[in-house]
Amino acid sequence: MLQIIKQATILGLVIPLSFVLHGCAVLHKAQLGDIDGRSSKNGTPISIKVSETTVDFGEAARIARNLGGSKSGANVLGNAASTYESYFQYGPRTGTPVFNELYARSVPNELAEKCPGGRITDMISIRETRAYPVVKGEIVRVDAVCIK
Amino acid sequence: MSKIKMGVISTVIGAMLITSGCTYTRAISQTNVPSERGKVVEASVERMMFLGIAFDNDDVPKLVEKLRDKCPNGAIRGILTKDLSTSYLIVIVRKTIAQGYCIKENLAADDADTNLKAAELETEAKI
Amino acid sequence: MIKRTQSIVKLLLVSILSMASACSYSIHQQYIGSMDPNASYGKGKWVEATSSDFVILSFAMQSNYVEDAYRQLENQCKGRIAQVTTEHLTAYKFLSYEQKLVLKGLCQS
Amino acid sequence: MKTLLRLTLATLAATTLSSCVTVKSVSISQIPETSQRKQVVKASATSPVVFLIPFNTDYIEEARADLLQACPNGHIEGLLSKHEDTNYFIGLVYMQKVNFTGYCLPKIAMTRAKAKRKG
Repeated sequence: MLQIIKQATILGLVIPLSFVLHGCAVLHKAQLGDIDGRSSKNGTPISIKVSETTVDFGEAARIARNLGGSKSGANVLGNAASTYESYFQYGPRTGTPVFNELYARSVPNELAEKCPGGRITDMISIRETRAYPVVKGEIVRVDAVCIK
Repeated sequence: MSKIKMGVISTVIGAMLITSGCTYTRAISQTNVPSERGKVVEASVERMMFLGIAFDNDDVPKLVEKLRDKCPNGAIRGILTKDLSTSYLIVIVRKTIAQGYCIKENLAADDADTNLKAAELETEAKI
Repeated sequence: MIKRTQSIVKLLLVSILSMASACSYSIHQQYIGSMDPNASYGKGKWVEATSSDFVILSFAMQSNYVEDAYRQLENQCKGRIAQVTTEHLTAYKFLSYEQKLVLKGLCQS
Repeated sequence: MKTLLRLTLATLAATTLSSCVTVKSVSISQIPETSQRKQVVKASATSPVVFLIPFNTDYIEEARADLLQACPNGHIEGLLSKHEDTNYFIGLVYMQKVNFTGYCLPKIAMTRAKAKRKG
Protein backbone atom coordinates (compact mmCIF):
# COMPACT_ATOMS: atom_id res chain seq x y z
CA MET A 1 0.00 0.00 0.00
CA LEU A 2 2.77 2.39 1.06
CA GLN A 3 4.62 1.53 -2.15
CA ILE A 4 1.59 2.46 -4.26
CA ILE A 5 1.17 5.79 -2.43
CA LYS A 6 4.89 6.48 -2.89
CA GLN A 7 4.76 5.74 -6.64
CA ALA A 8 1.59 7.79 -7.07
CA THR A 9 3.19 10.76 -5.27
CA ILE A 10 6.31 10.50 -7.40
CA LEU A 11 4.32 10.23 -10.62
CA GLY A 12 2.18 13.11 -9.43
CA LEU A 13 5.21 15.27 -8.63
CA VAL A 14 8.04 14.21 -10.94
CA ILE A 15 6.05 14.24 -14.18
CA PRO A 16 4.44 17.70 -13.78
CA LEU A 17 7.76 19.03 -12.44
CA SER A 18 9.48 17.64 -15.53
CA PHE A 19 7.17 19.80 -17.64
CA VAL A 20 7.68 22.83 -15.41
CA LEU A 21 11.47 22.45 -15.66
CA HIS A 22 11.25 21.71 -19.37
CA GLY A 23 14.16 23.50 -21.01
CA CYS A 24 15.28 25.19 -17.82
CA ALA A 25 18.41 27.31 -18.53
CA VAL A 26 21.22 27.24 -15.99
CA LEU A 27 23.97 29.85 -16.24
CA HIS A 28 27.36 28.72 -14.94
CA LYS A 29 29.76 31.44 -16.06
CA ALA A 30 29.74 34.71 -17.97
CA GLN A 31 33.02 36.46 -18.86
CA LEU A 32 33.53 39.65 -20.87
CA GLY A 33 36.21 40.89 -23.24
CA ASP A 34 37.21 44.47 -24.12
CA ILE A 35 34.58 46.77 -25.60
CA ASP A 36 35.37 48.79 -28.67
CA GLY A 37 33.51 52.03 -29.38
CA ARG A 38 33.53 51.53 -33.15
CA SER A 39 31.92 48.12 -32.86
CA SER A 40 28.41 49.41 -32.21
CA LYS A 41 28.56 51.49 -35.42
CA ASN A 42 30.67 49.53 -37.93
CA GLY A 43 30.58 45.96 -36.66
CA THR A 44 28.50 42.89 -37.49
CA PRO A 45 27.16 40.94 -34.50
CA ILE A 46 28.15 37.26 -34.56
CA SER A 47 27.22 34.40 -32.25
CA ILE A 48 28.74 30.94 -31.85
CA LYS A 49 26.92 28.22 -29.93
CA VAL A 50 28.30 24.71 -29.47
CA SER A 51 26.57 22.10 -27.36
CA GLU A 52 26.78 18.48 -26.24
CA THR A 53 23.86 16.35 -25.07
CA THR A 54 24.42 14.16 -22.02
CA VAL A 55 22.68 12.15 -19.30
CA ASP A 56 22.59 13.05 -15.61
CA PHE A 57 23.26 9.69 -13.93
CA GLY A 58 22.52 11.05 -10.47
CA GLU A 59 19.10 12.32 -11.50
CA ALA A 60 18.36 9.10 -13.41
CA ALA A 61 19.32 7.10 -10.31
CA ARG A 62 17.02 9.10 -8.03
CA ILE A 63 14.04 8.76 -10.37
CA ALA A 64 14.62 5.04 -11.01
CA ARG A 65 15.01 4.29 -7.28
CA ASN A 66 11.79 6.13 -6.43
CA LEU A 67 9.79 4.58 -9.24
CA GLY A 68 10.80 0.98 -8.55
CA GLY A 69 10.41 -1.16 -5.46
CA SER A 70 13.42 -2.08 -3.35
CA LYS A 71 14.16 -5.18 -5.45
CA SER A 72 12.79 -4.02 -8.78
CA GLY A 73 14.83 -3.73 -11.99
CA ALA A 74 14.45 0.06 -11.92
CA ASN A 75 16.03 0.14 -8.47
CA VAL A 76 18.95 -2.03 -9.60
CA LEU A 77 19.48 0.29 -12.59
CA GLY A 78 19.22 3.28 -10.25
CA ASN A 79 21.92 1.88 -7.99
CA ALA A 80 24.16 1.13 -10.98
CA ALA A 81 23.75 4.70 -12.28
CA SER A 82 24.45 6.13 -8.85
CA THR A 83 27.56 3.95 -8.41
CA TYR A 84 28.84 5.03 -11.84
CA GLU A 85 28.34 8.69 -10.93
CA SER A 86 30.09 8.41 -7.55
CA TYR A 87 33.10 6.43 -8.77
CA PHE A 88 33.58 7.51 -12.39
CA GLN A 89 32.42 11.14 -12.29
CA TYR A 90 34.26 12.03 -9.13
CA GLY A 91 35.67 15.56 -9.07
CA PRO A 92 34.83 19.21 -9.75
CA ARG A 93 32.05 19.74 -12.24
CA THR A 94 30.28 22.46 -14.17
CA GLY A 95 26.87 21.25 -15.27
CA THR A 96 26.64 17.54 -16.10
CA PRO A 97 29.67 15.61 -17.38
CA VAL A 98 29.66 14.95 -21.13
CA PHE A 99 31.22 12.15 -23.17
CA ASN A 100 32.99 14.34 -25.70
CA GLU A 101 36.03 16.31 -24.61
CA LEU A 102 36.29 18.34 -27.79
CA TYR A 103 32.86 19.87 -28.32
CA ALA A 104 34.00 23.38 -27.33
CA ARG A 105 37.48 23.17 -28.86
CA SER A 106 36.34 24.47 -32.24
CA VAL A 107 34.99 27.80 -30.92
CA PRO A 108 38.12 29.94 -31.71
CA ASN A 109 38.26 28.55 -35.27
CA GLU A 110 34.52 29.07 -35.79
CA LEU A 111 34.92 32.71 -34.71
CA ALA A 112 37.78 33.14 -37.18
CA GLU A 113 35.63 31.59 -39.92
CA LYS A 114 32.69 33.88 -39.11
CA CYS A 115 34.93 36.95 -39.19
CA PRO A 116 37.48 36.25 -41.98
CA GLY A 117 40.17 38.93 -42.27
CA GLY A 118 38.53 40.91 -39.50
CA ARG A 119 38.80 41.07 -35.75
CA ILE A 120 36.29 40.49 -32.98
CA THR A 121 35.43 42.73 -30.07
CA ASP A 122 32.66 43.20 -27.48
CA MET A 123 32.70 39.47 -26.82
CA ILE A 124 30.94 37.71 -23.98
CA SER A 125 31.70 34.03 -23.27
CA ILE A 126 28.83 32.15 -21.66
CA ARG A 127 28.85 28.62 -20.21
CA GLU A 128 25.32 27.36 -19.64
CA THR A 129 23.19 24.20 -19.41
CA ARG A 130 19.82 23.52 -20.98
CA ALA A 131 18.28 21.19 -18.40
CA TYR A 132 15.58 18.65 -19.25
CA PRO A 133 14.65 15.79 -16.94
CA VAL A 134 17.68 13.41 -16.91
CA VAL A 135 18.86 14.72 -20.31
CA LYS A 136 21.06 17.85 -20.28
CA GLY A 137 22.48 20.03 -23.01
CA GLU A 138 25.87 21.49 -22.08
CA ILE A 139 26.41 24.73 -23.98
CA VAL A 140 29.29 27.09 -24.72
CA ARG A 141 28.12 30.33 -26.31
CA VAL A 142 30.11 33.33 -27.50
CA ASP A 143 28.51 36.58 -28.66
CA ALA A 144 30.80 39.13 -30.29
CA VAL A 145 31.02 41.87 -32.90
CA CYS A 146 33.10 41.39 -36.06
CA ILE A 147 34.95 44.46 -37.39
CA LYS A 148 36.48 44.40 -40.88
CA MET B 1 9.17 9.51 9.21
CA SER B 2 12.45 8.02 10.53
CA LYS B 3 14.73 10.04 12.81
CA ILE B 4 17.48 10.00 10.16
CA LYS B 5 15.16 11.52 7.53
CA MET B 6 14.04 14.18 10.00
CA GLY B 7 17.68 14.92 10.82
CA VAL B 8 18.60 15.27 7.14
CA ILE B 9 15.62 17.55 6.43
CA SER B 10 16.31 19.77 9.44
CA THR B 11 20.01 19.98 8.51
CA VAL B 12 19.11 21.04 4.96
CA ILE B 13 16.61 23.66 6.21
CA GLY B 14 19.18 24.88 8.76
CA ALA B 15 21.85 25.19 6.07
CA MET B 16 19.40 27.08 3.82
CA LEU B 17 18.61 29.52 6.64
CA ILE B 18 22.27 30.04 7.56
CA THR B 19 23.43 30.60 3.98
CA SER B 20 20.51 32.84 3.08
CA GLY B 21 21.81 36.09 1.62
CA CYS B 22 25.30 34.69 1.04
CA THR B 23 27.00 35.68 -2.20
CA TYR B 24 29.24 33.18 -3.98
CA THR B 25 31.68 34.03 -6.77
CA ARG B 26 31.26 31.74 -9.78
CA ALA B 27 33.77 33.25 -12.17
CA ILE B 28 36.01 36.23 -12.79
CA SER B 29 37.93 37.55 -15.78
CA GLN B 30 40.26 40.49 -16.33
CA THR B 31 41.38 42.06 -19.61
CA ASN B 32 44.56 44.11 -20.27
CA VAL B 33 44.69 47.22 -18.10
CA PRO B 34 45.34 50.55 -19.94
CA SER B 35 47.67 53.27 -18.65
CA GLU B 36 44.83 55.83 -18.71
CA ARG B 37 42.63 54.89 -15.76
CA GLY B 38 40.76 58.16 -15.31
CA LYS B 39 37.17 57.24 -16.03
CA VAL B 40 35.81 54.08 -14.40
CA VAL B 41 32.57 52.64 -15.81
CA GLU B 42 30.49 49.86 -14.28
CA ALA B 43 27.39 47.94 -15.36
CA SER B 44 25.60 44.83 -14.19
CA VAL B 45 22.79 42.44 -15.08
CA GLU B 46 20.76 40.70 -12.42
CA ARG B 47 18.08 38.02 -12.40
CA MET B 48 15.96 36.73 -9.54
CA MET B 49 15.03 33.05 -9.91
CA PHE B 50 12.41 31.22 -7.85
CA LEU B 51 13.90 27.79 -6.96
CA GLY B 52 16.78 28.80 -9.23
CA ILE B 53 14.61 28.22 -12.30
CA ALA B 54 15.17 30.35 -15.42
CA PHE B 55 14.04 29.58 -18.94
CA ASP B 56 16.76 31.58 -20.71
CA ASN B 57 19.91 33.59 -20.06
CA ASP B 58 19.27 36.19 -22.73
CA ASP B 59 19.67 39.06 -20.28
CA VAL B 60 23.40 38.31 -19.81
CA PRO B 61 24.67 39.50 -23.25
CA LYS B 62 22.85 42.81 -22.60
CA LEU B 63 25.66 43.56 -20.14
CA VAL B 64 27.90 44.49 -23.10
CA GLU B 65 25.36 47.07 -24.37
CA LYS B 66 24.85 48.43 -20.85
CA LEU B 67 28.59 48.93 -20.41
CA ARG B 68 28.98 50.41 -23.90
CA ASP B 69 26.25 52.96 -23.15
CA LYS B 70 28.31 54.18 -20.20
CA CYS B 71 31.17 55.11 -22.58
CA PRO B 72 29.47 56.16 -25.86
CA ASN B 73 32.44 57.92 -27.48
CA GLY B 74 35.25 55.70 -26.39
CA ALA B 75 36.49 52.15 -25.82
CA ILE B 76 36.37 50.20 -22.59
CA ARG B 77 39.54 48.42 -21.51
CA GLY B 78 40.75 46.68 -18.35
CA ILE B 79 37.36 45.04 -17.80
CA LEU B 80 36.99 43.02 -14.61
CA THR B 81 33.98 40.67 -14.72
CA LYS B 82 32.52 39.20 -11.54
CA ASP B 83 29.89 36.51 -11.94
CA LEU B 84 28.02 36.15 -8.63
CA SER B 85 25.19 34.11 -7.19
CA THR B 86 23.21 34.93 -4.03
CA SER B 87 20.74 32.55 -2.40
CA TYR B 88 17.72 33.64 -0.35
CA LEU B 89 16.10 30.39 0.87
CA ILE B 90 14.11 29.36 -2.24
CA VAL B 91 15.13 32.32 -4.40
CA ILE B 92 18.48 32.56 -6.17
CA VAL B 93 19.72 35.88 -7.52
CA ARG B 94 22.48 35.76 -10.09
CA LYS B 95 24.37 38.93 -10.88
CA THR B 96 27.13 39.64 -13.39
CA ILE B 97 29.09 42.84 -12.77
CA ALA B 98 31.57 44.34 -15.25
CA GLN B 99 33.87 47.24 -14.39
CA GLY B 100 36.36 48.87 -16.76
CA TYR B 101 38.07 52.08 -17.89
CA CYS B 102 36.50 54.32 -20.52
CA ILE B 103 39.25 55.71 -22.75
CA LYS B 104 39.49 57.52 -26.09
CA GLU B 105 39.56 54.98 -28.88
CA ASN B 106 42.82 56.16 -30.45
CA LEU B 107 44.43 55.66 -27.02
CA ALA B 108 43.03 52.15 -26.91
CA ALA B 109 44.67 51.41 -30.24
CA ASP B 110 47.90 53.10 -29.12
CA ASP B 111 48.02 51.11 -25.91
CA ALA B 112 47.94 47.94 -27.92
CA ASP B 113 50.80 48.73 -30.30
CA THR B 114 52.83 51.43 -28.51
CA ASN B 115 55.29 48.88 -27.23
CA LEU B 116 55.41 47.07 -30.56
CA LYS B 117 56.47 50.38 -32.20
CA ALA B 118 58.86 51.02 -29.33
CA ALA B 119 60.47 47.62 -29.84
CA GLU B 120 60.85 48.32 -33.59
CA LEU B 121 62.47 51.68 -32.86
CA GLU B 122 64.82 50.09 -30.35
CA THR B 123 65.87 47.50 -32.94
CA GLU B 124 66.44 50.29 -35.50
CA ALA B 125 68.53 52.12 -32.91
CA LYS B 126 70.68 49.04 -32.36
CA ILE B 127 71.27 48.73 -36.14
CA MET C 1 40.94 -16.30 1.53
CA ILE C 2 42.20 -16.97 -2.03
CA LYS C 3 38.82 -15.87 -3.47
CA ARG C 4 38.98 -12.64 -1.46
CA THR C 5 42.51 -11.92 -2.67
CA GLN C 6 41.40 -12.65 -6.25
CA SER C 7 38.48 -10.20 -5.95
CA ILE C 8 40.76 -7.49 -4.52
CA VAL C 9 43.28 -8.05 -7.33
CA LYS C 10 40.45 -7.82 -9.89
CA LEU C 11 39.19 -4.63 -8.29
CA LEU C 12 42.71 -3.16 -8.32
CA LEU C 13 43.15 -4.06 -11.99
CA VAL C 14 39.81 -2.46 -12.89
CA SER C 15 40.75 0.62 -10.88
CA ILE C 16 44.14 0.98 -12.61
CA LEU C 17 42.51 0.54 -16.03
CA SER C 18 39.80 3.07 -15.20
CA MET C 19 42.36 5.56 -13.88
CA ALA C 20 44.30 5.26 -17.09
CA SER C 21 41.39 6.25 -19.32
CA ALA C 22 38.78 8.98 -18.97
CA CYS C 23 35.32 8.60 -20.44
CA SER C 24 33.46 11.67 -19.22
CA TYR C 25 34.43 15.34 -19.07
CA SER C 26 33.23 18.61 -17.68
CA ILE C 27 34.03 21.77 -19.63
CA HIS C 28 34.19 24.49 -16.98
CA GLN C 29 34.81 27.41 -19.33
CA GLN C 30 35.78 28.43 -22.85
CA TYR C 31 36.85 32.06 -22.47
CA ILE C 32 37.47 34.02 -25.63
CA GLY C 33 40.00 36.71 -24.77
CA SER C 34 40.05 40.23 -26.20
CA MET C 35 41.72 40.88 -29.54
CA ASP C 36 44.18 43.69 -30.34
CA PRO C 37 42.70 46.59 -32.34
CA ASN C 38 45.48 46.20 -34.93
CA ALA C 39 45.15 42.41 -35.24
CA SER C 40 42.93 40.39 -37.53
CA TYR C 41 42.11 36.74 -38.26
CA GLY C 42 44.33 35.37 -41.01
CA LYS C 43 47.22 37.59 -39.86
CA GLY C 44 49.69 35.55 -37.78
CA LYS C 45 49.56 31.89 -36.78
CA TRP C 46 47.74 29.95 -34.06
CA VAL C 47 49.83 28.53 -31.23
CA GLU C 48 48.47 26.03 -28.69
CA ALA C 49 49.49 24.99 -25.20
CA THR C 50 48.00 22.31 -22.95
CA SER C 51 48.84 21.39 -19.40
CA SER C 52 47.17 19.06 -16.94
CA ASP C 53 47.25 17.89 -13.34
CA PHE C 54 46.26 14.35 -12.35
CA VAL C 55 44.42 14.29 -9.01
CA ILE C 56 43.65 11.16 -6.97
CA LEU C 57 40.96 11.36 -4.25
CA SER C 58 40.90 15.17 -4.50
CA PHE C 59 44.46 15.52 -3.23
CA ALA C 60 45.34 18.60 -5.29
CA MET C 61 47.82 20.67 -3.33
CA GLN C 62 48.53 23.24 -6.05
CA SER C 63 47.17 24.55 -9.33
CA ASN C 64 50.45 25.32 -11.11
CA TYR C 65 49.23 23.67 -14.31
CA VAL C 66 47.58 27.02 -15.12
CA GLU C 67 50.91 28.90 -15.02
CA ASP C 68 52.61 26.00 -16.87
CA ALA C 69 50.19 26.33 -19.78
CA TYR C 70 50.73 30.12 -19.83
CA ARG C 71 54.55 29.71 -19.97
CA GLN C 72 54.24 27.06 -22.70
CA LEU C 73 52.10 29.42 -24.78
CA GLU C 74 54.37 32.45 -24.47
CA ASN C 75 57.45 30.34 -25.20
CA GLN C 76 55.92 29.33 -28.52
CA CYS C 77 55.60 32.93 -29.74
CA LYS C 78 58.40 35.51 -29.65
CA GLY C 79 56.07 38.15 -31.02
CA ARG C 80 52.86 39.51 -29.58
CA ILE C 81 49.97 37.13 -28.88
CA ALA C 82 47.03 39.22 -30.08
CA GLN C 83 44.29 36.97 -28.68
CA VAL C 84 44.22 34.09 -26.20
CA THR C 85 41.36 31.64 -25.69
CA THR C 86 41.25 29.68 -22.43
CA GLU C 87 39.50 26.33 -22.10
CA HIS C 88 39.38 24.73 -18.66
CA LEU C 89 38.06 21.19 -18.21
CA THR C 90 38.09 18.12 -15.99
CA ALA C 91 38.50 14.58 -17.32
CA TYR C 92 36.98 12.07 -14.87
CA LYS C 93 38.59 8.75 -14.05
CA PHE C 94 38.00 6.13 -11.36
CA LEU C 95 37.97 8.03 -8.01
CA SER C 96 40.38 10.48 -9.64
CA TYR C 97 40.39 13.17 -12.29
CA GLU C 98 42.62 15.24 -14.54
CA GLN C 99 42.43 19.04 -14.55
CA LYS C 100 43.28 20.43 -17.98
CA LEU C 101 43.94 23.88 -19.37
CA VAL C 102 44.00 24.32 -23.13
CA LEU C 103 45.23 27.68 -24.46
CA LYS C 104 45.11 28.90 -28.03
CA GLY C 105 46.83 32.11 -29.05
CA LEU C 106 47.07 34.21 -32.21
CA CYS C 107 50.82 34.80 -32.62
CA GLN C 108 51.79 37.99 -34.52
CA SER C 109 55.39 37.33 -35.49
CA MET D 1 31.05 -5.09 -2.30
CA LYS D 2 32.62 -4.70 1.19
CA THR D 3 35.86 -3.58 -0.45
CA LEU D 4 33.93 -0.97 -2.42
CA LEU D 5 32.34 0.29 0.80
CA ARG D 6 35.74 0.51 2.47
CA LEU D 7 37.04 2.36 -0.60
CA THR D 8 34.16 4.83 -0.35
CA LEU D 9 34.84 5.43 3.33
CA ALA D 10 38.53 5.89 2.61
CA THR D 11 37.64 8.39 -0.14
CA LEU D 12 35.37 10.34 2.18
CA ALA D 13 37.99 10.37 4.92
CA ALA D 14 40.65 11.46 2.46
CA THR D 15 38.58 14.28 0.97
CA THR D 16 37.52 15.43 4.45
CA LEU D 17 41.07 15.77 5.67
CA SER D 18 42.67 17.00 2.47
CA SER D 19 43.19 20.65 1.55
CA CYS D 20 42.37 20.29 -2.13
CA VAL D 21 42.70 23.17 -4.56
CA THR D 22 40.08 23.64 -7.26
CA VAL D 23 40.45 26.25 -10.00
CA LYS D 24 37.09 27.99 -10.50
CA SER D 25 37.94 30.27 -13.43
CA VAL D 26 40.91 31.43 -15.48
CA SER D 27 41.37 34.23 -17.99
CA ILE D 28 44.39 35.25 -20.06
CA SER D 29 44.65 38.48 -22.05
CA GLN D 30 46.88 39.50 -24.98
CA ILE D 31 50.56 38.77 -24.26
CA PRO D 32 53.23 41.33 -25.31
CA GLU D 33 56.23 40.34 -27.41
CA THR D 34 59.31 38.81 -25.76
CA SER D 35 61.30 42.06 -25.49
CA GLN D 36 58.43 43.57 -23.50
CA ARG D 37 58.05 40.67 -21.04
CA LYS D 38 60.42 42.15 -18.49
CA GLN D 39 58.60 43.63 -15.52
CA VAL D 40 56.33 41.01 -13.98
CA VAL D 41 53.59 42.31 -11.68
CA LYS D 42 51.62 40.10 -9.30
CA ALA D 43 48.77 40.55 -6.85
CA SER D 44 46.54 38.21 -4.90
CA ALA D 45 43.86 38.26 -2.23
CA THR D 46 41.92 35.68 -0.25
CA SER D 47 38.57 35.44 1.49
CA PRO D 48 37.41 32.54 3.70
CA VAL D 49 34.11 30.66 3.50
CA VAL D 50 33.27 29.17 6.91
CA PHE D 51 30.46 26.59 7.06
CA LEU D 52 29.21 27.76 3.67
CA ILE D 53 29.15 31.42 4.77
CA PRO D 54 31.27 33.68 2.53
CA PHE D 55 32.17 37.09 3.94
CA ASN D 56 32.41 39.23 0.81
CA THR D 57 33.49 39.36 -2.83
CA ASP D 58 35.53 42.58 -2.44
CA TYR D 59 38.78 40.63 -2.24
CA ILE D 60 38.72 40.50 -6.04
CA GLU D 61 38.75 44.32 -6.32
CA GLU D 62 41.40 44.47 -3.57
CA ALA D 63 43.68 42.18 -5.58
CA ARG D 64 43.11 44.27 -8.70
CA ALA D 65 43.86 47.50 -6.82
CA ASP D 66 47.16 46.00 -5.63
CA LEU D 67 47.98 44.98 -9.20
CA LEU D 68 47.33 48.51 -10.51
CA GLN D 69 49.50 49.95 -7.75
CA ALA D 70 52.33 47.69 -8.84
CA CYS D 71 52.23 49.35 -12.30
CA PRO D 72 50.95 52.90 -11.70
CA ASN D 73 52.01 54.60 -14.96
CA GLY D 74 52.18 51.82 -17.50
CA HIS D 75 49.67 49.40 -18.92
CA ILE D 76 49.41 45.80 -17.82
CA GLU D 77 49.37 43.07 -20.46
CA GLY D 78 49.53 39.28 -20.59
CA LEU D 79 47.23 39.27 -17.59
CA LEU D 80 46.58 35.86 -16.09
CA SER D 81 43.72 35.85 -13.62
CA LYS D 82 43.14 32.70 -11.59
CA HIS D 83 40.27 32.20 -9.18
CA GLU D 84 40.55 29.12 -6.96
CA ASP D 85 39.09 27.51 -3.85
CA THR D 86 41.12 25.56 -1.29
CA ASN D 87 38.91 23.12 0.58
CA TYR D 88 39.71 22.45 4.23
CA PHE D 89 36.68 20.51 5.41
CA ILE D 90 34.30 18.60 3.07
CA GLY D 91 33.47 21.77 1.15
CA LEU D 92 32.03 23.49 4.23
CA VAL D 93 35.18 25.40 5.09
CA TYR D 94 37.30 26.71 2.24
CA MET D 95 39.43 29.67 1.18
CA GLN D 96 38.67 31.65 -1.97
CA LYS D 97 41.75 33.06 -3.66
CA VAL D 98 42.25 35.33 -6.63
CA ASN D 99 45.66 35.65 -8.32
CA PHE D 100 46.64 38.24 -10.93
CA THR D 101 49.93 38.01 -12.83
CA GLY D 102 50.93 40.20 -15.76
CA TYR D 103 53.61 42.31 -17.42
CA CYS D 104 53.90 46.02 -16.67
CA LEU D 105 54.75 47.97 -19.82
CA PRO D 106 55.97 51.41 -18.76
CA LYS D 107 54.72 54.35 -20.84
CA ILE D 108 58.26 55.67 -21.23
CA ALA D 109 59.03 52.84 -23.65
CA MET D 110 58.27 55.02 -26.72
CA THR D 111 60.25 58.09 -25.65
CA ARG D 112 63.21 55.97 -24.58
CA ALA D 113 63.16 54.18 -27.91
CA LYS D 114 62.97 57.48 -29.85
CA ALA D 115 65.82 58.91 -27.82
CA LYS D 116 67.90 55.80 -28.50
CA ARG D 117 67.27 56.19 -32.26
CA LYS D 118 68.31 59.87 -32.20
CA GLY D 119 71.38 59.03 -30.13
